[in-house]
Amino acid sequence: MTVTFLILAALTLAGTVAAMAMRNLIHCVLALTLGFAGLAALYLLLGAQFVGFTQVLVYVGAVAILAVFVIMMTQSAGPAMQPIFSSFWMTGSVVAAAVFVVLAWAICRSGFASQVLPPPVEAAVHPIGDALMHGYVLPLEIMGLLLTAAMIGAVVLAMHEKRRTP
Amino acid sequence: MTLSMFQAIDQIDQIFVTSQHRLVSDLPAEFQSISSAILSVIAIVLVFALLFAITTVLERKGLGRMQNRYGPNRVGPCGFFQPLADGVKSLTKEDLVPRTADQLVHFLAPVLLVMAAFLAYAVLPVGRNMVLVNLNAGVLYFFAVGSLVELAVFMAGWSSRNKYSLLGAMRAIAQMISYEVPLVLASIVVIMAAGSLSTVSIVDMQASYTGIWPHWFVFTPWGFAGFALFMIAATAESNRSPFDLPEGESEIIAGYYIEYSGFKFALFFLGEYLGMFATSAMAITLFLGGWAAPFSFLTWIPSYLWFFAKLVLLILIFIWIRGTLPRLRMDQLMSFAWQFMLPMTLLNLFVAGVWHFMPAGIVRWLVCIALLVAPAILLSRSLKQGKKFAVRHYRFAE
Amino acid sequence: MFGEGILKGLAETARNFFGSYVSKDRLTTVQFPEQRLPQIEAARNFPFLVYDGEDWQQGMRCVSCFICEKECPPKCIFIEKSTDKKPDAVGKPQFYPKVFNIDVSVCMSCQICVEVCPFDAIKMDVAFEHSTNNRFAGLLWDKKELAKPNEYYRQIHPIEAAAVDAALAEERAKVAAKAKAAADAKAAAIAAAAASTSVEVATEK
Amino acid sequence: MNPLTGYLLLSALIFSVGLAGALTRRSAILVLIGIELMLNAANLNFIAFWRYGPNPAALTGIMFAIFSISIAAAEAAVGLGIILAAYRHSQTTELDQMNSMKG
Repeated sequence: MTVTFLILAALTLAGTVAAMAMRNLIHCVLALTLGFAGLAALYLLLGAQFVGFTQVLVYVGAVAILAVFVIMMTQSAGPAMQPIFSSFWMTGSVVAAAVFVVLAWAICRSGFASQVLPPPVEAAVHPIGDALMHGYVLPLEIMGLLLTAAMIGAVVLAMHEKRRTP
Repeated sequence: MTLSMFQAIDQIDQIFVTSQHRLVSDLPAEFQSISSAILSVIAIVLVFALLFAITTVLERKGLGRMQNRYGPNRVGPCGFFQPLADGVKSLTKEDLVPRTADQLVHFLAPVLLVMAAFLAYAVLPVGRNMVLVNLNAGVLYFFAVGSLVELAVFMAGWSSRNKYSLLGAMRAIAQMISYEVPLVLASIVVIMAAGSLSTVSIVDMQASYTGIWPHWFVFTPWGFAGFALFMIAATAESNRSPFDLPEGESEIIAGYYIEYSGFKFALFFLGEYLGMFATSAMAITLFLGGWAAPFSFLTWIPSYLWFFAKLVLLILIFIWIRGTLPRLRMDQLMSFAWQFMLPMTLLNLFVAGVWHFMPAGIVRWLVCIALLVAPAILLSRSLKQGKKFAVRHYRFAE
Repeated sequence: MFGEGILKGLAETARNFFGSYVSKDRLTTVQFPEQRLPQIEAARNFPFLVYDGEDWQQGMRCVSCFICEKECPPKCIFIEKSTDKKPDAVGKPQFYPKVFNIDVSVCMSCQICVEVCPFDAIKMDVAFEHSTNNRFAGLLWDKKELAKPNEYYRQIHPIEAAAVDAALAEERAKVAAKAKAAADAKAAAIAAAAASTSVEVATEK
Repeated sequence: MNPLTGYLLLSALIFSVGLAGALTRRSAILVLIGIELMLNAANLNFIAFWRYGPNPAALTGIMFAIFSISIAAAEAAVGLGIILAAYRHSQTTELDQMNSMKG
C-alpha cells in the first residue's frame, strides 16, 4: 500500500467511473483512456514492463481510437438528448454492487491478507519471448489465427454492402 | 597513442555523465536518483527545444534556397534569431478558444501532444552512457508513447468543433495508424537481429568494428531496406511532406490545429517537430549505430557529437524531401501504406531470417538483394497498374 | 521506373539549393526596404490633389465641383466649397475647396475620381507606406496632406503628366488667345469708333 | 491489508464499474467498453497474482495477460464492427431501440 499505488488506483478508478457515467460518448472514451493508462502504470508498478507498454499500445493507441472512429461514424458524438441509462438501471447497478460485495468478501476472507509476500521481481523481455516461443508456442499460433479471423471478420462486417447491379 | 590520451578522450566523451554524478553526489542519498533524473530531463528538454528552434530556421532557409529565395534573413545575423522573434510573437498573441469548443479537451490536446513527444526521448541513447532510463522494453515503450500522439490529435480535432479540424484529425489518425504498422514491422528486423528490445543494447551491438568498418545494421540488405521503409513510415508518422495531408493548407486549411492560436499553436508545432526528431533518433538508434562513430579511427570524437551529427543529417534529408515532393492524394497514401509498405516490411522480416541462417559470403548478399529488389519493382508496378496517364489537353487553360 | 522521378526532383532542388549560393541571378527576391524596383507608369495607390506653382493654396487646381465626391464608389471623399473665389489653373476666377478630405482606409484605389475630374485636379499617387499608429485620424487625410506639386506628378507619371500639361497649356493658350482676340476686338472697336468720329468730323467739314 | 489485497480490491472495483456500465448504459458502444473494462480488471488480477504468487519466474500470469490483451483487441474490433453494421441496419446505437427482429 504505497502512496504511488493509491494515487494510481484513484486515477484509474476515476477514469473508469467517468467512462461509464459521462453523457458525451467522446468524453467517455477519453476518460477510458485515462483509466487504461492508469492500469498500464499499475502494471509497471507491479514490474510487468512488457504488459504495461503493450496495454498502452493496444488500448490507448488502438482500441480507444477504434471506439472514437465508431462513435464518429455512427454520429453519436455530442451530449445525448435522451436519458443515457436504460430503464432497468436500478437492477443493473444492484447486480454490479452485489458482485462487488461478493468479490470483496471473498478477497478479504481468502487469507491473502496475512500471506508473506515474495521479493519483487522484474519481468525481463527475454524470458517472455522465450516462453512465447517454447512453452506457449501453440497458444501464440492460435492467437495469430484468431487475430487474422477477427481482422477479416471486422472488415467484412464494417464494409459497405455493395449494391448488385443486374 | 598513450594511455593518458585514451583517458582524456574518454573523459571528454563522458563529461556530461561525470559532471551529473558530481552535481548529484553532494545531495543526501534519498534525493540522488530523483535529482539526477530531473537534471537529465532538464537537459533533454533544453537541448531538443533548442534543436527545434534551430531546425525551424534551417528549414525555412533551406526551403527558401531550394525555391531560389533568401528565406528569413532579417532577425539577427543571417536571420538566425528568427525563432526568438517567432516565440515572442506567439507568446504575445491572443489565445483564442472557439465559443462552442470543448474547453477542457481543447486545452489538454496540445499539452498531451508535447508531453507524449518528450516522453519518447526517455529511452533514446544520445551518447555513450547517456540515456535517461535503460528500459528492458525500450523500443516497445517508444512506440507505446508514440501512439499517444494519435489521441492528442483526435482531441485537438474534435474539441475545436470545426469541420476542417475534424476532417484533418480523421485523416491524421487514419494515416498514423496505417503507417504505424510498417514503422513497427520495419524496426522488428533490428530487434530480431539484436535479440533485445533495449535501445542501449541495440546500440552496443552496432558499436564494434571490423577493420575500420562499423557493424551498423544499415550495412546489410535487410537493414538498408528496413531503414528506407522506416524513414518513409516515419515521414508519414510525423505528418511531413509529402505525407502532410492532415494539414493540407490548400484543402483543409491547417487540419486539426486550425482553431489554435498563439502559444498553443506553437506547442503543436513544437510537438510535431519533436515527434520528427524522436523518430529520426529512433532510426539512428536502430539502423545507423546510434552514437557510434562511422569509422573506427574516428572514435576519438565524443559520442554525443556523432549522435547529433546523424540527427541533423536526417533532419536535412527531411527538409530536402519536403522541398522536393508534392503532396500525395488520400487514396494514394492509403494504397501505398497497405499495398507497398506492409508487404515490403513483411518480406523484409523474411529476408532478415534468410540472412541469419545462410552462411556468410557473397551468395547471401545476392540472394537477399534479389529477394528485396524484385518484389519492390513488382509491387511498385502493381501500384501504378490501371492508371495510365495520357497527356492531358486543356480546353481553356492553355 | 520506380523512384526515378523522385531522384530527378531531388537533384533539381539540390541544384537550386547550391546554385542560389553560387549565382546571384537565381535569386529573384527584391530585398524591399533597401532595394526598390522602379515604379511603372501605371502604378497607382491613393489619390492626391495637384497644384501649380509654388503656393499650394493658390495653385490648387480643384474648383470643388463635387463630381468626384458623387462618383466615389465607397464615398471616401468629403468636400466643402469656399464662399469666395480665386483664379484657377487657367486664370478664371473659381470656387476652391475649403475642406477636402479623403479617408484612405475606405478608399479602394479605383481611380474613378481621376477619370471624372474635368479639371485634372485629382491624380493617383504611387506612395504606399502609409501605416500609422492611429487608424482613424491617421488615415483621414486633409487638403494639406493631399496637395502635391505638379512637378511631383510629372515625376511619378511622366507620360500621363506630359499629356495633361499639353492639354492644359492648350487650354491656357486658347483662353489667352480668346482674351487677346477680345482685347483686339475691343481695340478695333475703339479704333473704329475713333475712325467713324473722325469720318463724321471729316464729313462735317 | 497487504499490496495484493489492494490490487485485488481495485480489480474487483473496476470489474463492478464495468459490469454496472455494461448493464445500465443504453449506448451499445459503451456496453462494449464496459466489457473491455471487465477484461482489464481480470488482467490486473493476473498480473497481481503473478507478482505476488509463489512462482513469478514461471511467467504464467504475464502470458495470460498478454493473450487476454490480444483477445480483447480482437473482440473490440469485431464488436465495434458489429455495432457499425447494426447502425447501418437500424440507424441507431441505442440498445433500447434495437428491438425489432424484422428487416
